Amino acid sequence: MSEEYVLEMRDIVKRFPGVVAVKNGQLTLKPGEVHCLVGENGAGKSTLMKILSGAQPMDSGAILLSGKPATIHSPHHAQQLGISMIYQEFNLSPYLSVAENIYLGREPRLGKSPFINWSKMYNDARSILNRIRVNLDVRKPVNECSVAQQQMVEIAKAISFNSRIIVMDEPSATLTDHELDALFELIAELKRQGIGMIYISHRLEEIFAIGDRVTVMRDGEYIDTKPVSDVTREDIIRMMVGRALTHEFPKEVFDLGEERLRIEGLSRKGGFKDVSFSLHRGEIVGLTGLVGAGRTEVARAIFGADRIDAGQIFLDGKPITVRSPQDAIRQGIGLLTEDRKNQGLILGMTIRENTTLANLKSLVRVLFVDRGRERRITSDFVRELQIKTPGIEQTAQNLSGGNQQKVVLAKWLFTESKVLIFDEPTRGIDVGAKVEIYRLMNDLVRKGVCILMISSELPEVLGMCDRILVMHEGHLAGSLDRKDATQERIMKLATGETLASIA
Amino acid sequence: MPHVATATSGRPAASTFLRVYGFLLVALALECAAFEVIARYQGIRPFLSVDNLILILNQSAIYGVVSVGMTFVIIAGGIDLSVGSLIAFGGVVGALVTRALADAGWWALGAGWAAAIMAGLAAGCFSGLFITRFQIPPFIATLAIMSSVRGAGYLIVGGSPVSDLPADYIFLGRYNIAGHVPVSVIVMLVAFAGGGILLNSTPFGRHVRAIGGGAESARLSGVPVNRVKWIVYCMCSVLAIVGGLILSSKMRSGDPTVGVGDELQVIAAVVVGGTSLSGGRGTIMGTFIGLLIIAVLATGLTWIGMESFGQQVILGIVILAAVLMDRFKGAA
Amino acid sequence: MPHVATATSGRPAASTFLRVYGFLLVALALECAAFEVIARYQGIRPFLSVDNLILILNQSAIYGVVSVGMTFVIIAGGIDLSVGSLIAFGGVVGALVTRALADAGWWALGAGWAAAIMAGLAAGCFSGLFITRFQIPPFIATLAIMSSVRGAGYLIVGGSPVSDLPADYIFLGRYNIAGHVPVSVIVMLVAFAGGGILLNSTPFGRHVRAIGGGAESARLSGVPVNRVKWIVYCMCSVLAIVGGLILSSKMRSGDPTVGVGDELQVIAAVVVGGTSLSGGRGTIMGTFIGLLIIAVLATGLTWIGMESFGQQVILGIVILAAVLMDRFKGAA
Amino acid sequence: GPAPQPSEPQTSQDAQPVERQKVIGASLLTQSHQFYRDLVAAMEDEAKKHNFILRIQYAEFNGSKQVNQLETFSQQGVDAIIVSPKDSAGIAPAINEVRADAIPVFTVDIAAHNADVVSHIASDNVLGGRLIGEYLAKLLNGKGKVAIIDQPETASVQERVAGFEEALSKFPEISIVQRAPGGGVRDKAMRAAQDVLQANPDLNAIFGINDDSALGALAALESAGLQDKVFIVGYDGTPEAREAILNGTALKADTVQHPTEIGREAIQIIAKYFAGEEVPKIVPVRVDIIDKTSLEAEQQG
Ligand SMILES: Nc1ncnc2c1ncn2[C@@H]1O[C@H](COP(=O)(O)OP(=O)(O)OP(=O)(O)O)[C@@H](O)[C@H]1O
Ligand SMILES: Nc1ncnc2c1ncn2[C@@H]1O[C@H](COP(=O)(O)OP(=O)(O)OP(=O)(O)O)[C@@H](O)[C@H]1O
Ligand SMILES: [Mg+2]
Ligand SMILES: [Mg+2]
Repeated sequence: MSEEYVLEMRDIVKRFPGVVAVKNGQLTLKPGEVHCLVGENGAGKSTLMKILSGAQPMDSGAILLSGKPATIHSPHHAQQLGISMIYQEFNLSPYLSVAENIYLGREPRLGKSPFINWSKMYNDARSILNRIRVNLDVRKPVNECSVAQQQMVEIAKAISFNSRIIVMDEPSATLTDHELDALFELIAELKRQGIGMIYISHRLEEIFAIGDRVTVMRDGEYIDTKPVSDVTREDIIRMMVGRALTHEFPKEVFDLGEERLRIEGLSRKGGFKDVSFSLHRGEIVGLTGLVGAGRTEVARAIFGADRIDAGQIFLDGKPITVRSPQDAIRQGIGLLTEDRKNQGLILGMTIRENTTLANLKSLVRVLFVDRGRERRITSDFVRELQIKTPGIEQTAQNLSGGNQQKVVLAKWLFTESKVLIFDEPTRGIDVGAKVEIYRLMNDLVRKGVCILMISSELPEVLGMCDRILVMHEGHLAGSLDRKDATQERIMKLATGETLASIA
Repeated sequence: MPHVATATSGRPAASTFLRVYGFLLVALALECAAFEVIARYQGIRPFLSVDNLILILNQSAIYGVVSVGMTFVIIAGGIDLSVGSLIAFGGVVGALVTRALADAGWWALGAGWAAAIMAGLAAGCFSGLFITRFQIPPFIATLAIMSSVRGAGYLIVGGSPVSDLPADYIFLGRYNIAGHVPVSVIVMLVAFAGGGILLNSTPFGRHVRAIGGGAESARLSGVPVNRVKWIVYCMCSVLAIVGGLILSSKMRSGDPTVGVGDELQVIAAVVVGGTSLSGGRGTIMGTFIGLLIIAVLATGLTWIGMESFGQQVILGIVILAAVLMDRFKGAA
Repeated sequence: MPHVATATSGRPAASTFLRVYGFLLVALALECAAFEVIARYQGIRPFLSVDNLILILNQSAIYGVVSVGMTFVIIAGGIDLSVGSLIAFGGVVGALVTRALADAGWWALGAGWAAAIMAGLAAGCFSGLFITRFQIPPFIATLAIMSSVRGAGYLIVGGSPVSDLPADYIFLGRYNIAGHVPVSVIVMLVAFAGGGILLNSTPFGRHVRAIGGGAESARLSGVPVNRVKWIVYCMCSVLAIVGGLILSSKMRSGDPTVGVGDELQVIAAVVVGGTSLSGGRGTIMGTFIGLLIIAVLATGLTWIGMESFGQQVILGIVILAAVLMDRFKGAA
Repeated sequence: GPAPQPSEPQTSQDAQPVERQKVIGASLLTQSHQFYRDLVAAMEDEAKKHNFILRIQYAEFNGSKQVNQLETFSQQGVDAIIVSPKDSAGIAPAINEVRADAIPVFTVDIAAHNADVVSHIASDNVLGGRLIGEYLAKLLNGKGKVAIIDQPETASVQERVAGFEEALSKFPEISIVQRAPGGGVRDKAMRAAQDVLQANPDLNAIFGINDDSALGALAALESAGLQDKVFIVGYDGTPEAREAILNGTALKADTVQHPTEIGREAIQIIAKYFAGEEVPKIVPVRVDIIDKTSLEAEQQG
């Protein structure tokens, strides 16, 4: 009957204590098809895929592989059945090398001996990386790789299985255009080989670039499946959010106030050199560049998370020294980090505790934390940011990726900083919520906060920033005003051309 | 794991209390009932009595005081193996100083306590220094301190216990207030109450849990990670010293050989009480119940005449059983 | 931390060897030099000699065998506190069974070994069961096993050592091959070589590291996490039993009181050797050097006549110093 | 017996014509008991008189550490070894190996089984246990309930307890109701005694197998306010225990060994051995009972 499908998931239900993550999951996949799965944060996409990969058991429903019912016991079993998965959160072993990670659990052996065939492993790994056009030392330990490199290792690992079905849960979230191109070429090639792919992304333009069909989920419910050629971006957004979005970038322009933050000659060995810029009241400044250009490092240095070797930071015209994040926060500087799992959240703590962590001081009444006020404030944030959760006492661990990001955001909003540095603030956030975040940024700017936004998503940078700084290999390649900035110009600066040459 | 969430979030309401600690309380009750039944069957004195309760509390005072500090250390993601040695060291220093100033009456006692606490602070500072500044894992840093402090305790007294202490010296360990309530029990209860409030209601407590849950995230949220760790180890060391003062007061002697292996007993009490060894989660109340589970076991087994070898076997089994029961909480 | 990288990924080349282990080797050399100088100053026999090297290897054989297993456990992100008790238990079981079958000559010895190893497997299975199936933290699961096994060891012999063993019984502990090389040293070197190959060159070794680096990631990559953990704990328990057999053979007696606190010594050797207590990183070679650092210390301090309290202080300081030196590796 | 010729393993390297000082290595049970501290002090005094060098190590109740210490002494080429074994049987192979290198071995306080020991210098623990048992029986007028604060994992303690039980077995109206483990250290002994007292309100006496156990029990009695109802007898006669006995506390009597004599005797025997004299296999040292009367007499005298 359904011979044409390599995979059918029918009526999948998955409950967690307090939440029904998937109420009615439906998905079909044809060989050689790229099936996009979209939906708001917490819609149940990752959960549905984790069920497919055997990482989590389902409560009810049916999975058919090539028309035959299958029960998937474990990730290992899923791999044997020809399903491989790139998880939203990385699943790499930090102290193993790239090659060891790719072949973890199925190391090639020397003949029938119990020993690993190292040369085969390294060669195979190298050829897989070549196939996805990644130039990476296969002996390098993964914890020394950049985030983007780690993402590429995940991809290499997934395709090395020669699976019939490959699931990619937001693979593009940590990639810049260069890697993304390589990924898309790879996907095209896999298509030609008849491999079915499920592709989850919040960047809707990607759907139109590579997708064949698109399935939309909302609040754990299956909404609809359509051929990509039959829908528009607005259609998808309407299905996801339940209404139309008028402005994706609700940029408000305010009058430029006095200078808030000025950086002069900031340098850090091995990271960046001689970086100078300033931020004013009432503006959002973008900081962009290729992966590894040193944007994150600059942000960490300003925030006192890393030591600086030279340079001076001025706040409201006065020179300041920032020795630690604590110092920075006290003086009114906040940093929303790009790695929410290890640097943004305390995963075992509740939403409430995470939200107030950076500004507990303000809740203290005679030595003690005023818990009533804490609850009220957190509830307000949950409502305002539309964090999808059964309550403010939910542990951060149990939230969907996007909702976790919103909690981090709430934490920094609560600090009432003068300067906020956002490192990839909308990574993994759905379109609807993104707009909310942009609105919040507007509100902040209106109140006199100035924002430095590091982002690899050029549309976002172009859409929201008053000024755009571009970094290239550890130094500032140039600054573009909102009105002069184009995607092309930014890319030129980011790849090493000078401001003069593009003017 | 919704229970965990609740367990970590401050003072739970009455019903939450039962949900969080219910299984531990059941374990404790089962244990008491078992000893009562065996005692009746053997025809010896019944096990359950007010006197016996006070005895058990009294006997757990030392471990109790120390376990409050250990709970903080473990929630902060660390461990402190030096407490057994510090128990001995505290007693030795307290006794030595008190004896040296014996003519000064109560002042001597105060000076002894102060000196011992200073020594504890010093030890805690060393732990803190190695763990924060030099990034040595707590297990190994406190293991080294355990070894050194034990040796130092012997060395300063030349191996023999410090006796000839003034009569007042027994104040902490043997004095009863209102005729019935031992000072040591009061000290323990104060430590538990103070620890509970500190952990649940102050920014410091929140910071401790944040560090245990993820030190890097905590640091980037402006938590003074190193300072908090430092304080936690100092606190634990000082409480171990207080435990040592109680013990030496009970024995009216500062003996450098006591407390060997006590660190494991204390850690067991904390973990049986539901605190996670991987940090971030745990409660002071749980530690109190865990402490009682282990104290009742020790007294009960002697009560029914079990000899030492059997006691060790049963201690192991009860630790496992209690931790296992606590696991079911999640399922219930 | 680039050094760690190399230390963890396969067999390092000669120059890498020095970079990875250089600081540990320097620490070891410094230590030997210090004892040699002191010995000369005291006018006693020189410390550095081939005979003494063999003596030190011989004296470290027991900890050495156990530390191989402990290295696996720690790299897999766990800890095993039961090894000290298992050292005693292995000796007791081996001695009991050998004595019971004493008429059978060498067969008796074999049966004793087999029985002891079976007992070790059983203990390892218990650890594995509690840690994997019931998700009890290794620290507490093995603490419980430590207590129970210690008690059980006493119980089966009624507290007194098993003596009157056949003369062959000293084979493992006191027999020399080719007149000079002790069997126990050979057993240790085989354990280290086997452990090194297993950790560096087999899929199993990769899996152990992967689990220590992140158990959930490893599981999602298809690593049979529970099975690997199970094997690791069984391995460690069995090696502890082998250590116990060597010890009881040295003493021609199965004594249930031996090995108290040895778990900490073994863990110290592993950590001094650069293995991270948070799992994922470590080497067998490092453990070997760490073991020697601690063994040379013990023998050296006895050699120069330091008494036991001072030894404890110095042990603590050396552990810290060695771990600290290893830290500099990253900076160099 | 073996040739009483001391070994000279270093003569070939030692070119000095003057007679080399003899080195004696001693591996004792523990540094933390007063008994051994007294023993060592006496050994050191006596060694000085004979111009011996004494190298002292302590096993701290660790049998395998003790074996290592013996092996290290042997490797160092000491002229004689003194040992007080943790494990009487388990030390034998090490002693025999040392003997094979022609180093004489002497045991003090605790004997080694099946080992080639030149001479054993000790007090009789069974006798000591019997004496204190008899004393206690008299104190109880032949009837009552007795508990032992025990440390069954130590061999010498097993001997004491055996002697003690043997003495009490002659009194049918005295029963031993409990043997609680106190580890021979004061904190654990106190805890054990508290439990025993609570479980046996009609207890009449406690035997602490060493003075740490007895003093721990005393602390328990005093905090329970039972010091007038229950007797304690102990073992060793440490200064603290003597003071407690003199002060009329519940601790009534102790078996005293004479560590000073044992230590002196041990060195003298070794000196004789070095001189080529015949030495006895066993050198018994007296044990006594002390109580308030005897201590007061001692103070007067
Ligand atoms: N382990 C868990 N325990 C409890 N609730 C969970 C758990 N995992 C997920 N959830 C909940 O299930 C719902 C679906 O989460 P899921 O991760 O599938 O969302 P998603 O569609 O992938 O969102 P995103 O786009 O943000 O990644 C969310 O409400 C989340 O809070
Ligand atoms: N954990 C790490 N270990 C080693 N090198 C790293 C690590 N993180 C980043 N790097 C390297 O440091 C350099 C600067 O990285 P940084 O993260 O500052 O760049 P970025 O411009 O913020 O890029 P991204 O888009 O990845 O955030 C890069 O070469 C990167 O590969
Ligand atoms: Mg998701
Ligand atoms: Mg970055």
